[in-house]
Amino acid sequence: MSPLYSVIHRDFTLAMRQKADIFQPLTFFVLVITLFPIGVGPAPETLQKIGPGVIWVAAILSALLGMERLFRDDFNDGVLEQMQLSNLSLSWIMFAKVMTHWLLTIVPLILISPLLALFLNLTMPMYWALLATLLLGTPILSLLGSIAVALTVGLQKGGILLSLIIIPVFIPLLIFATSAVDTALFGLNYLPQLAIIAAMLCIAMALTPMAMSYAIKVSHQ
Amino acid sequence: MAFDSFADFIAMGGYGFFVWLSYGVSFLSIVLYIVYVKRQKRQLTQHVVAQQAREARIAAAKQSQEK
Amino acid sequence: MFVWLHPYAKTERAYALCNTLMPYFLSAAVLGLSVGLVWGMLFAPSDYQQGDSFRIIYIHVPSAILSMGTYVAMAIAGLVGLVWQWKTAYMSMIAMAPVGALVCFISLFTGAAWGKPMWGTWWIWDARLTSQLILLFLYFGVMALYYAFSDRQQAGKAAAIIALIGVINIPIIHYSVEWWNTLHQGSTITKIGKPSIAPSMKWPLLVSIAGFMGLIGTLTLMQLKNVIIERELHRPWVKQLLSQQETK
Amino acid sequence: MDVLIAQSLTCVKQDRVLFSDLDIILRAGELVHLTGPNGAGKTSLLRILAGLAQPETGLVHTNSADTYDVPLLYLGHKLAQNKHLSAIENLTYWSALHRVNPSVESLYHILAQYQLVGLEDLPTGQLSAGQQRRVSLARTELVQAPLWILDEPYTSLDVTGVSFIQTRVDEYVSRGGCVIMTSHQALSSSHLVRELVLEYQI
Repeated sequence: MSPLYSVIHRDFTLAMRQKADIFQPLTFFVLVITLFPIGVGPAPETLQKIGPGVIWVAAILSALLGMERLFRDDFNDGVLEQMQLSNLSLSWIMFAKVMTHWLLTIVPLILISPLLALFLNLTMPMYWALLATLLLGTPILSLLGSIAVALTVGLQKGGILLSLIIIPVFIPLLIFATSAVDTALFGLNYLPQLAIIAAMLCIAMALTPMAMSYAIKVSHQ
Repeated sequence: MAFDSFADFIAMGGYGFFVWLSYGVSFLSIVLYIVYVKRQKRQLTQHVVAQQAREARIAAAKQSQEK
Repeated sequence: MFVWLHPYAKTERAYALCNTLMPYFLSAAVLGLSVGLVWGMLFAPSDYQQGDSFRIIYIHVPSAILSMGTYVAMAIAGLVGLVWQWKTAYMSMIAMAPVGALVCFISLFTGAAWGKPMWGTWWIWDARLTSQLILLFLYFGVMALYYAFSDRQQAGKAAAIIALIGVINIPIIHYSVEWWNTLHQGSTITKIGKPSIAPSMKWPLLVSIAGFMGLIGTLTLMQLKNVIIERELHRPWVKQLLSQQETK
Repeated sequence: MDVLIAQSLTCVKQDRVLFSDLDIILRAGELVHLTGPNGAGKTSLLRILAGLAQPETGLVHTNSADTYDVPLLYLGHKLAQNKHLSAIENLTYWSALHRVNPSVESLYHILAQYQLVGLEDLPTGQLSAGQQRRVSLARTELVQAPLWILDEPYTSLDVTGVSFIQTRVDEYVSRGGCVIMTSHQALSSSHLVRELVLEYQI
């Protein structure tokens, strides 16, 4: 069995045995979005205007919520130590773990997004734009967020600290993603925004695995 | 000199409140920060002095025991 | 190349260096700020559009520019710490963080106080103010992470990583916020201090920027001395130094 | 043959110097017992030797000959097994990380040696502390390593368990392996035990 495959296989098995870890962020995501029509009123135009922003903010929050446990169990029971000592590069293991986590916790959010688009009265072109930004943008959330997770994994009060240190970094992503959806509302070309998000994704993919493995080593000091 | 009188200078062409508020708050926050740093330093010093006093007491207690 | 710096990786030497450098920074701060601010407040002509309210520029712009500059300097210190494993680099990094946050706060406050007469409201999601606010959060993040660790060496490394991520993001944040701002508000709002500035206004500004640099240097050195003492509390030289100061 | 050379190690934790200028050379066929009071830095030293932690100063050099799978095997306080996965799953995963692929039959066989018959496919969370420790120690059978670093391997093992592990260690040392371990009990080994004492420093 190839080592990386076994990392992915193990995380899938574990997730299947603890389904709450998948469903809790998902439920949270839907709940937060349900709060907005109740909070700001059900006028369709208002909802359409705030819709993209609301969905993206909720996605960021629930991604952070789900990510907090990404390395915690492995840290506490010592599996991370053994990963560090294995003859596999720690960056690759981390990258595989984060991508598996993305598949398991974020992809369900993307799958449920048609429903939310309906809730928030998004038009069809807006929905396609939203889908594209979510597909390209949420891996960035996972990759960057996991650096912060790796740094705070050894701390008792990691949860809020994690959000505090990483949310400011997500702001450019939020700007480009929501503006792509807004542009789609007017039937304009939103490829530039998507291209920028894709560029950010490429940079994140290139740099974060290294930073993650260094962060894990710092946490293990 | 851009102002004719001291009152003019204070009034800042009608914007006096905002200008002096900015300058005042900036100055105040810098001063407060310096006070904070000085206090931090004093606390550290007191910590060290207390520690040394403690060590001296332990040494004295040991000596009187030996006698 | 950096061999001559190596002795300062020792904390005692670094502390002595702080004391040596302090007077220079302090005099730069006092001289620069008093000349720059008096010049700006008293002698610079008033703006034909904004009247005398533009005089806030002499604190707002230096603090805005230098709060970003301080963040970059902080990240460089963090990088030096990560690469060469210097304790003192982490110490100077974390000494810069509260000073940078303070300067960032000043720029935000003066921005708001300038905005009130200009825009009629204290807060507006202007591009510069927004990115300044995000910068303040980045500072808070670095400090929060640093002080969450009980082992200072670990804390330094972790905070350095976050500072580096932040510094890579600062330009992205800056330009994306600027773009976002034009997208949502068009050009209805005049950006403060943006168009070319008359030399009679510019020179005092440059002098007060230099003064602010001195001020930031002074405050950082003061904080750094405390950070060094706190880290090395158990070392004999610190004990001796502090008990001497106490008896004085 | 030197398996591991450590030069002038200094470790500082929470601004307390645990040890300074420590030189250690571990040779093949040697059993080293690391002792010292609580808080002397035994675990920190083992983690530094394993390469999990960086010393304040000093260097650790491991001699990784090509005939081995890994330069060293480290079993720490933490058992490194997920409690939702079975012993077999945990060991398979761990082996894959170290690029060895034992067959499932061989894993059953090894676990039987460690008196874990019938517990192989239960989630390890349902096993007792001693049984979990045995699963963790069964890793020593899976990879070829010139050095074992064992941190309190006897914790929560019963008497038979302790003597079984001791025979395993003895066999390994006779085959030319090197073991450095901590334990609160004296080691009753057929080999000469080198004692390495860490003093508690204030």
